[in-house]
Amino acid sequence: MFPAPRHDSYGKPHLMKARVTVTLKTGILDPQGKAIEGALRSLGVDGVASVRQGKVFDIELEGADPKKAEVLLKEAADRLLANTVIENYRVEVVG
Amino acid sequence: MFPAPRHDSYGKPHLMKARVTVTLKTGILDPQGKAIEGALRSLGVDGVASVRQGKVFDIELEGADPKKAEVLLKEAADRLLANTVIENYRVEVVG
Amino acid sequence: MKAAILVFPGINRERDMARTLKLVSGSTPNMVWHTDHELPAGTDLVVVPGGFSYGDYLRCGAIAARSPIMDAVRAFAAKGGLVLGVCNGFQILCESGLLPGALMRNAQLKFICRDVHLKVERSDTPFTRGYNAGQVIRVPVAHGEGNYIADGETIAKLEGDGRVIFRYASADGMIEPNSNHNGAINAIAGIVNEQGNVLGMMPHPENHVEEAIGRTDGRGLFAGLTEALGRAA
Amino acid sequence: MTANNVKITPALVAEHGLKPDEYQRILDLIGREPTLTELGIFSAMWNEHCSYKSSKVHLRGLPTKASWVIQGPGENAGVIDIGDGQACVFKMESHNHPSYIEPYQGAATGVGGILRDVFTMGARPIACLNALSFGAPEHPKTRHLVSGVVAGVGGYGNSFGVPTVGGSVRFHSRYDGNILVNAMAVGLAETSKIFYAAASGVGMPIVYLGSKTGRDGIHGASMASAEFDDDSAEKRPTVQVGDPFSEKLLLEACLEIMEKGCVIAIQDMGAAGLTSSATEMGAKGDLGVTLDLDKVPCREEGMTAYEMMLSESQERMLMVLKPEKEAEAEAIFRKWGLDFAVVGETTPTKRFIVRHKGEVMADLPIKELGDSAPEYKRPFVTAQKLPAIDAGAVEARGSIADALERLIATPDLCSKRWVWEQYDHIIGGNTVQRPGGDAAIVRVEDGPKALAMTTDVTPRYCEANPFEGGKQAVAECWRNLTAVGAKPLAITDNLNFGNPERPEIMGQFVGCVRGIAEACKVLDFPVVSGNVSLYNETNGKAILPTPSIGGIGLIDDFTKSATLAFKKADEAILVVGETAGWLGQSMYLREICAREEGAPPPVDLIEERENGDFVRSLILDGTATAVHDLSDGGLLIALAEMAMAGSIGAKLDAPPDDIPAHAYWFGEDQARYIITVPAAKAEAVLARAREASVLVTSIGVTGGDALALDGERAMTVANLNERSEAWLPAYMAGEA
Ligand SMILES: Nc1ncnc2c1ncn2[C@@H]1O[C@H](COP(=O)(O)OP(=O)(O)O)[C@@H](O)[C@H]1O
Ligand SMILES: [Mg+2]
Repeated sequence: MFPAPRHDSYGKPHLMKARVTVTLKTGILDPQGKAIEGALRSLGVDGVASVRQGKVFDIELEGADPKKAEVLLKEAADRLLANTVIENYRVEVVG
Repeated sequence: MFPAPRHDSYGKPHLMKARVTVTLKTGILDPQGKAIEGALRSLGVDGVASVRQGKVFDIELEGADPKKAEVLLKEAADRLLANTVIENYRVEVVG
Repeated sequence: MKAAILVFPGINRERDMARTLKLVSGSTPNMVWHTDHELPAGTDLVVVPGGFSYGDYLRCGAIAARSPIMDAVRAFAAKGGLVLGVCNGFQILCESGLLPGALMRNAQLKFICRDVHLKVERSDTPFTRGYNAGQVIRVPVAHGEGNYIADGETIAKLEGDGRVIFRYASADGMIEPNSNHNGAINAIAGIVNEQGNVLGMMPHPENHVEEAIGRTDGRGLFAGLTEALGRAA
Repeated sequence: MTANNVKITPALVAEHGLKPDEYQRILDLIGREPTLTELGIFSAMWNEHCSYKSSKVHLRGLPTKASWVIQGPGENAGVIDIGDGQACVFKMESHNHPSYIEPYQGAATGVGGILRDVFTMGARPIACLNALSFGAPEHPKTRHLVSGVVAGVGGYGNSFGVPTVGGSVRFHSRYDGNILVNAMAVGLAETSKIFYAAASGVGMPIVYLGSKTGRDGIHGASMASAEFDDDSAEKRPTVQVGDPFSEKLLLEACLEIMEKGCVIAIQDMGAAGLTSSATEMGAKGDLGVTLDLDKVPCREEGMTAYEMMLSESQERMLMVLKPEKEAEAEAIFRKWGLDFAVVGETTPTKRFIVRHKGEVMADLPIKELGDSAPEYKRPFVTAQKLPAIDAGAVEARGSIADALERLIATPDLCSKRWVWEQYDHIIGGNTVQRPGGDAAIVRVEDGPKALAMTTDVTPRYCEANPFEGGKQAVAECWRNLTAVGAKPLAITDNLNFGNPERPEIMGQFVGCVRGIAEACKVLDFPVVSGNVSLYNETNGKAILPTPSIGGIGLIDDFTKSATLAFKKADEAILVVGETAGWLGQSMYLREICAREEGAPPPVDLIEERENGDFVRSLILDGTATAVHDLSDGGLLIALAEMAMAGSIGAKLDAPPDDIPAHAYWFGEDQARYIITVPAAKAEAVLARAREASVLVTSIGVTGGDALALDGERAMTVANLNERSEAWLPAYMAGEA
């Protein structure tokens, strides 16, 4: 189904770590967040005004150029990780 | 299904923002991450060595004491947001 | 009818769909693998069936929507070819941009499998000519993420253009919250694209085509398509 | 450093769950101290789960043969002949402990495991069922466990694409710390294309298929000890996570290579993963096996031989391939995106040899690994028989109407719609009878043949009298299949008990198994597969003995099957079987009188058979218009269920004078059914019954919108329905 990875990722000297965070756009209803809000209240966790749920992707990348990595990750987010109809994303290269 | 919020959250003066990030523990299989890895490769997004998927919860809290908020969020994470058998979490109060 | 059923890894209602198409139209559909770049020659109906393509990982339908075969489907649709997406198929069509909007977690956050009633809003489409406008049909749903949403503008356009084809309703055709099991905006269960040749719907008409197995309310859709394509040919 | 040559201390042996005499057995068998990997292998093979060391001697007493049995216990699943060259392959298995630790993943991987057992044999799964036992509703963990387990069962089956058509759910405080998750899978194969685990031929490639190996489910006690690794965090026993997507691909790939004739033998990797699958294939084929662990696809870095041999990563298979088909098979697996690696070969030596990084990590006699496992005749005591409770001495509490309205809303008797609506029960387009009836019916391909299936057991009966309870579980299963018009063919049994080292628990086990054996013999209903789950107890408090029975029946023409819904007004309601008013261990006694007491109803197997055969004949000739078997809650509960299903009420005659009303309406006498027949046929049916020496009594007529009893307020069907449907959703929402 998927082509095999081009290289074995183990033992690579330069694996950069990055995180893509995907969140729902404002105004888009979030049934999960809503339900969690309610559940927290039922559990007696007080003071929660609102909850919105999103996703994070922790990604290891080959190479050592953070600039390049960012371009790559934006591409990944645009093309797959986020549904830009309803979601925003943010890319961070952590090191 | 859930009790209604105690107060209307809009117009409150002190809504703190916080983020709880929940990620899978090392060694726990992440079928989602695996599928995404493969999909990125098929799309020709090069250089991705591994992907692990997690969740973020963006939470608004009443009150103005970050210490208290942190305690509250830890409780929320332990009791509901994270499944501590397979997941780790991290709490940040952003302001 | 010369139907092509797309097969993605993890799809699981392709057999149900194939059996129904054969039963109602009499002709055996082609099963088309996701890595193919072309549809079989002469295809006049593309069906994106239900299931869990790629395990529904990431987002339902997201990974399948980016398969090679979907380029061929886009081209086919652009030329006016008929495309039907059911359940995961609907999700795939939204993710691939062939239909607007998105399908979120059910409002109750649970997977729900049960019979629901649908109000057929229009009968003047190739997909619904087997029904009367306003008719109520009973078909099953089986999904965890069927809660249709889109931005206000899109919804207004869908409604204004009469592109909402099916709505969750009560047995007597009332649109009311108790019958909207997944919380979809305006109780939307199925929509068409602007040209009217691409239909996406969450319920499974293909599972209600035999009296012996339950009911036959889903048959109208496939009978209508058979007739439409028969005439066109 | 290789972790293999660790000094084997008594503490390490104990951590592996091996008793000193069991370790001695190992020393005698191999004539030297085992390596660490070998110790791990023995612990995996000789634990209760894999070796059946406490139960084996008793399981031998189960009848396992019949002319229609193709494969009895001993393979991945049982196989029965259903005619026309078709076979039904099925088994039930528990995933109790993992589901308590992590309900969603525990239940999900339980379903995944049992599906694998079925398609390993060459069958395409056509249905799943499950039997779930939870703690008391008020226990603080129960809601969370119900929610997770149900979502997990659904999550796996729905995604894999098999309809989950039946099962059972119960609540009792005795499951508070030990829930039971029993999953059953049913598949369809051609009788000429069944695949088995026995390898054949020397020098044949052994192929690893499916997902990669990780450190999932490696128990090995608190193996974190720095003795063999500093990185203790990485050794933490981890929970298995299910990947239904990969399993669906594995199914399609396996069926494809079987179809292409590539396979000599195949075995799924379940409990004890690579260890038990490899040794089983070799041992059953009288061959040795050599594995080269360097070839095993791993998900994590630096996995040791010990870890690889004990990993319980899901969605994996081991296969012996026809060498000339290797390339073809590999291409098929690659097409499905799955791992495919030749990891070993068969040898003539009857040794099990494991190599890793150029070293021999284990070298053991392959047959003895399984065959020489300890076998215990554990001491057992038979509990004293409880006295039968005289119905006349049980005071009625409140009116009959009050009792019915309460009973219908109790956790055990209420509607389980909240559960089964989370399961896709229609995928496949063959579900003739959905959940909610006596047995589910799934059409075989395009019909008209169909299979009926159900799971049953009444744990409170088993505890009160294990032998009668064992009989009853089988009888009720047989009755449920009969009630839809099926001919019951065979069962799978999943025996869940407490600690077998306690003689009273062993007594329950032995009693239940003997009861099951007795019922299977008389009803001609052999056991073809099963599973034993012991040690279901916490702090000396054991679960109720719970031998879940999964049964399969055959229907020649599914259009002639019966359902329990009342069909029309003015039909005659008949009870088949004798109503004496047995209240001991009844739901009425427990729920209305708060007494869990007395002997359970005795089961007369001959009567079961005669009454059931009579009912089936009325279904098959089209006389019976609705059929329901009688079980928990007795006559009035069953009538209410028929009324609710059909939205039609009934007018019921007064009970006979010699039975107290509450005992008549709620007694749980066995071997009974309710049927309806058109009024005009009632006399003829009664005459037929007399001729067949079957007791049939007319008790009323259908019609109206309520159950109407003399001297009671009317119980409207709508109200009963509302009460029955309300409890579980309200409870799960935190409102009940
Ligand atoms: N209670 C039982 N009754 C009959 N057969 C049983 C029982 N328990 C286990 N078996 C049989 O013993 C064999 C081993 O069972 P098990 O270890 O659960 O298989 P697997 O390793 O395939 O999961 C199977 O063939 C099974 O059918
Ligand atoms: Mg097995």
